[in-house]
Amino acid sequence: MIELYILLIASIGAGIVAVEIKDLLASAISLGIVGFSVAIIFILVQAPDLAIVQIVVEVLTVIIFVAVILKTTHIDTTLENKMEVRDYLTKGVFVIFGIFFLIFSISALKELPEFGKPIMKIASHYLAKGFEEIKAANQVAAVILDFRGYDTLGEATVLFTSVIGVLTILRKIGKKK
Amino acid sequence: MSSFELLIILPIIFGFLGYLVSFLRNEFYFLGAILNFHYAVRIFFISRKTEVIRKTFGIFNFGVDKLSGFVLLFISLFTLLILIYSIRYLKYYEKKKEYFYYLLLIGSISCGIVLANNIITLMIFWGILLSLIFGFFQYTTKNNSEDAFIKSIFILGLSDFLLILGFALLFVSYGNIPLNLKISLNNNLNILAYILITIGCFAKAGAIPLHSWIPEISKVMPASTMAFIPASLDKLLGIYLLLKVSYYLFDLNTNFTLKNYLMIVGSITILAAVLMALIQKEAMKLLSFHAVSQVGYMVLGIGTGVPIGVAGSLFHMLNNTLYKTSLFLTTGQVEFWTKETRIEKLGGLAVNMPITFTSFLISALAISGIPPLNGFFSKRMIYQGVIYLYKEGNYLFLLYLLAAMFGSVLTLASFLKLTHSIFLGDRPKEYEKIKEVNFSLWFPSSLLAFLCILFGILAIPLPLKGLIYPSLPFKIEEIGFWQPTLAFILIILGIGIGFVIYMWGAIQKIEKREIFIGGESLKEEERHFSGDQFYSPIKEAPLLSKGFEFGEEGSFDFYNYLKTILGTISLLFKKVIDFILEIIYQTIVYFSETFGSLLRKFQSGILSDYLVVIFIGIVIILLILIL
Amino acid sequence: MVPYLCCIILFLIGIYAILTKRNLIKIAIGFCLLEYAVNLFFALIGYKKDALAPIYTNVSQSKNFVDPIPQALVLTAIVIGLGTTALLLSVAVRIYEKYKTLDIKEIKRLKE
Amino acid sequence: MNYLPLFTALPLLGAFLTPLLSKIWERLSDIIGSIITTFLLILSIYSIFLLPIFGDLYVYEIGKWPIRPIPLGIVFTFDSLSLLMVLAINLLSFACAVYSINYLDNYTARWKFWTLFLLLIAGLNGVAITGDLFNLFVFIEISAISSYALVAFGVEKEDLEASFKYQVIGEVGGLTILLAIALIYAKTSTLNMADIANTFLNENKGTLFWFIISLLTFGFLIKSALFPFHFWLPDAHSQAPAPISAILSGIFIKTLGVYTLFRLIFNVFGLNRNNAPHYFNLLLILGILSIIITSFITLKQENYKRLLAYSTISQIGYIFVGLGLSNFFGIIGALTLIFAHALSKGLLFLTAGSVEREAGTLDINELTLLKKRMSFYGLVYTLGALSLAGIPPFLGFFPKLFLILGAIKEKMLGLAIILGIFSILTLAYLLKITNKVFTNKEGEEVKENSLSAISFLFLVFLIFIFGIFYFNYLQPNLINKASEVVIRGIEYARLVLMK
Repeated sequence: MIELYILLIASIGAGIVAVEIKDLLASAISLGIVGFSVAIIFILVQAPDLAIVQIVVEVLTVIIFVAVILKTTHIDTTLENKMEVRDYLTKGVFVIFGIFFLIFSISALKELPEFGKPIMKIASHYLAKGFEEIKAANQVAAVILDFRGYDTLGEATVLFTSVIGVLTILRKIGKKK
Repeated sequence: MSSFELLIILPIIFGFLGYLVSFLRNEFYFLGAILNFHYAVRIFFISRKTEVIRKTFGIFNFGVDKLSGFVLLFISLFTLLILIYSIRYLKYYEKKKEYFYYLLLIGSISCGIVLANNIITLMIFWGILLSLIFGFFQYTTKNNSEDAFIKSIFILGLSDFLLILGFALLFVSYGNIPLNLKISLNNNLNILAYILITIGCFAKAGAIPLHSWIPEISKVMPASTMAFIPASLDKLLGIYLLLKVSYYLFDLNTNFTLKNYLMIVGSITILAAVLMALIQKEAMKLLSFHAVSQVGYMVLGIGTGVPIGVAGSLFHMLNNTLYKTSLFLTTGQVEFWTKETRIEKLGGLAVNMPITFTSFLISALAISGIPPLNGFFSKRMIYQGVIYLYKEGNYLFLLYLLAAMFGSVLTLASFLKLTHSIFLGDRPKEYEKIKEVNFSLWFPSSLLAFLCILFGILAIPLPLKGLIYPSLPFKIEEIGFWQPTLAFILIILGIGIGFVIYMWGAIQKIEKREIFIGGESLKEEERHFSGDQFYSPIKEAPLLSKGFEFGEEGSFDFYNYLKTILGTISLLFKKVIDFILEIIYQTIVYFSETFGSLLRKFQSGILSDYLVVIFIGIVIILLILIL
Repeated sequence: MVPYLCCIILFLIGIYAILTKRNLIKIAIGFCLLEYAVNLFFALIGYKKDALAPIYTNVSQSKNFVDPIPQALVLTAIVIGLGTTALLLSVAVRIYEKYKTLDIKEIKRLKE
Repeated sequence: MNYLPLFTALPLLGAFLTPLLSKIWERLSDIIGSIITTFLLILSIYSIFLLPIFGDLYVYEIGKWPIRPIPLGIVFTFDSLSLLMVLAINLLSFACAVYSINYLDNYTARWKFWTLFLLLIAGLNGVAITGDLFNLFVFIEISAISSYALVAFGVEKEDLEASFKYQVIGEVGGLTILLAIALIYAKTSTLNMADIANTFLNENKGTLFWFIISLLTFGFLIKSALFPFHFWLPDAHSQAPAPISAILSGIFIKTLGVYTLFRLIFNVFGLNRNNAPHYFNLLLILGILSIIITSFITLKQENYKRLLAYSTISQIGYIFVGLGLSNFFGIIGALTLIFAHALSKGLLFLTAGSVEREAGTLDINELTLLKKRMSFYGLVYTLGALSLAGIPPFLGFFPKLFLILGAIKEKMLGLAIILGIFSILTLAYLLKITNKVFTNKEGEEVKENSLSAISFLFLVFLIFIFGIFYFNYLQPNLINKASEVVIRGIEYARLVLMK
């Protein structure tokens, strides 16, 4: 599984670049790198459906980012400003938060089942039943369309909501004078 | 439907009809009040005949005993009288439809309070009354008067909350109990509940240190509101509840300290408020301070725990509502024509308004405790109760007695001043053509003044044996009636001092000299002397040393010493009491000013600041929950 | 354990961007990183060593599959993430039109 | 009760239909919106009578996937606590929908409003009835995303700013919740809440357990805007259109923050004062802090809606005090307050909308100088304010009473006094508006709009009627049963899985 670790570290590195780089276009591209590494990780962990969706969504996300950056500005001018006391405070709080979060999550993650050995309490029933009852070859499709179909309705609704939301927000005039 | 529901519901329904139908408005309102009175009389007579009647509707439980029957009768009577009065008095008032509706609602809900027979019912009706009073105040304020309004809401709301908290304590430990269990005041929780409830009663009735809303609103409310809320209704309710809680729900005689607590509050109220009243220059405010001072007697009487004292205090409550309402109403009558309540601007109206003057004078004499008017009897009974404490070995009684008697003297003094400056003395020229007010205006106050005389002359057969004694849960022993007691002597002494002071004032008035201002002689009509300067030196004498200066001017006579001492005490009270009062209110204002503005800085508009606080929050949550 | 921890680190990078960056687009990028981190974490949970993707290729195949449920959930979560990112960015564009800046510290008309 | 999915399906249907039908005639969206909210209201009232027949718990298995022996599909669990929330949501959303019909004349793009409004309602109803953890998250996101868009509905400078800040903070909360759900799934390998509860029952409560609880608490406290996570609320709630402010303040934060926390903490994780005193003390302290601090801030507010928004935070503080006390009285107080605050704060925000329409401003100082009389709004506002401050006979009195009783029961007299004093302070700052905006005005009387009058009178009627019949009807039939659900705690799992 060495490639998994490489990809994880690559995505972390690309993430840092995306956050810290001054050119916003470059940072959107770095974000794309993170997204694609995530997609490849999905393939590595035997989730091809996820990888496909992730790639589609990633392309869309990058396109949206690029569109927004082109519409606004592509240099992060805020990085040029001098550090104020407030910024040091923010960084300090982040460091404190990060340390505690890491410590607690390490000790919490130890109590999880080991990586690569999921419990699969419900899932084993799905796998046992899935093919016979639903006649679906793809079990993920069976889950999203049948067992947990309501979530998929919710997913579609979220997408619909955000489309309407974006349309609402992009109106030029909201209030009648 | 029995009288119980009809008593409460009919005024609400007729009031609503009146609110809707404009051309029959006064008739509907009047009908509502009359019906309320009718059923109150019926319930009163029922309560005379039988022991206790109860009616239950769900969790609501109403009951009437002899005490509540009698209070109910008077609440309803006052609602009716003040409605009659205000229909004329507020004829040109803009928002009178709301005003009258609120008036009727308050009347009927107060009946509900008196009829309430368990904790929940009482709490709910008490709260409804609070909200109605807020509404009422909103519709009756004269002009933009935010401070007085907010302050009165604050004090009333806070104390009513404490009252409800007190009942809530009882609810937690005893459940929804009826109000006549005579729980003994031995454990701490009960004592706490009792104290919290008394705080509510004090604020309603207006005892120090929760009195200040009454003088405060007196500046901005019309006379009819003052006569209705602080003078009659809240006295009846506050003292009724105090009595009910002290001798029916709890048994005050089981706790010696609490008795003294009540008596101390009572004594301080008597003295401090009357001292404040002495230096007022505005008739309404002066009256409102007296309204506070008289509460002291009632609280003192209830605190004695002696049957005669408690009976006296109940009688005093009745008397006080009679004459104090009458005083507010007559002052309102004067204001109706003159549009003026500042004492210095008034004078000599006795000739113009004889009926008003007579009612005012009778009520003023009654409040000062002059025999044979009713105020004398009730105060005397309270004195007797206080003196009786001697037998129980409570030697503080002397202090209470002195406070009460001194208060009585000063009441007389201040009413001489008021009577003189409004109705006697020089009449300003512009008031020469003033006529007597309309029947519907003078009728209520005259009726009340008549009741003052009636209850004074026929005190024993009528009010005492008819109303007061049966209402109380103890057997009242008569302590000799015309015995020359210490009390009587002191009363005479009081009249004497009052008379001396009056004469002093009268001499000042007669003495007329030419006045030169800037070398010119003042015209006769500009030389208007008024009684308001009687006690003004008291106000100007903040400290004893300062008082001696006055003493020098007046060659160290007795009166000036008195003035100086009074000045010091009154200043002390003004400073200390006002300080205590304001301190809660001001602290919160201060906190919201400084602390609040500091906190508002946190809402800086910058997202990263918000996120910083939020992430500090999660770090704290993690630390608390995991470690 | 280590892959999980990498997800947590990615999560922290996202938090870092949201917390300390002043540019609206950087904040949106931070959100994307947060979403990736959580999605990745979810997907890793379902991974089973030496198992196949949960797709039947023939009937007699052995049933040693990875957990399909997290995959289904992540599918939903990815789409939800896209929706929120799009909405956030559209607001950012409008803010740029109105305020002529992307600096979050300049955008402080609402305070106290 | 197999109509249960309709609670979300009806508004979703409406939301999908609105864009299509409004192309024919724009006003059709008003009709769809109001008809659907009316139907939802009827359904939720009908459920009050139907639920006891099913033994106060109805489990709906979506797609007929059985819950026994192992919960394969998503289930809706509808018990008395959900009923209380659904009732509050639909009562308020009905009033707001009726109110919006005329109010929307001020805005463009009527159909977008209605679509988002119905999505918001669908999300809220879904949160209240779902019995599946991930489904809960999906519904939270639906309602949250539609609320982000609705806050910015006016697309003015301030609206966008408020919406952005709200989104950033809200999504941090949302993603934390998702992370916690992932951890829960990794640990239990199930998503059904009852099943999770059963699994956790037998586990020892180590770091992972508390880590999950902290993440969830963090997320839900952000959603419920408790101090110190409240910063987004004054901006978002004061900038949204009035009916949306009413829903956000009245029911949104309580469904997404408080109800979910109630459900997860008590029913799923089985915490109570005995086994986790520090957790409840934490909530109690945060509740007290939010009451105190926001009351002080509120006193100096000069903007009508901002003042109301801040007051919401302190009322949330009251709810959390009840949650933190977590004894019988405290829970009853908190649940009643959820209900009472929904109605009265909704009412107050709706009056704000009408005042803004008449006056064109919400600055209290400018409103003081306004030469218009709005006595009807004034009356309605004052009634709502009295209820909110806890003056009987209105509904708002009882929660305050029960919270005080709860504090006394826990022997915290100081807390009882704080609750009371700040309740009076609530009255003081709310009546500041009455005094400055509505009373003692000259000028012409504003003419009343019949539809908004209907929604005002509807809410006033509810506040009054529920107040009068609190002990006779509301408490025994709704609140007590809902509090039983909370107090029974982990018993919930057994009941759901037995159905």
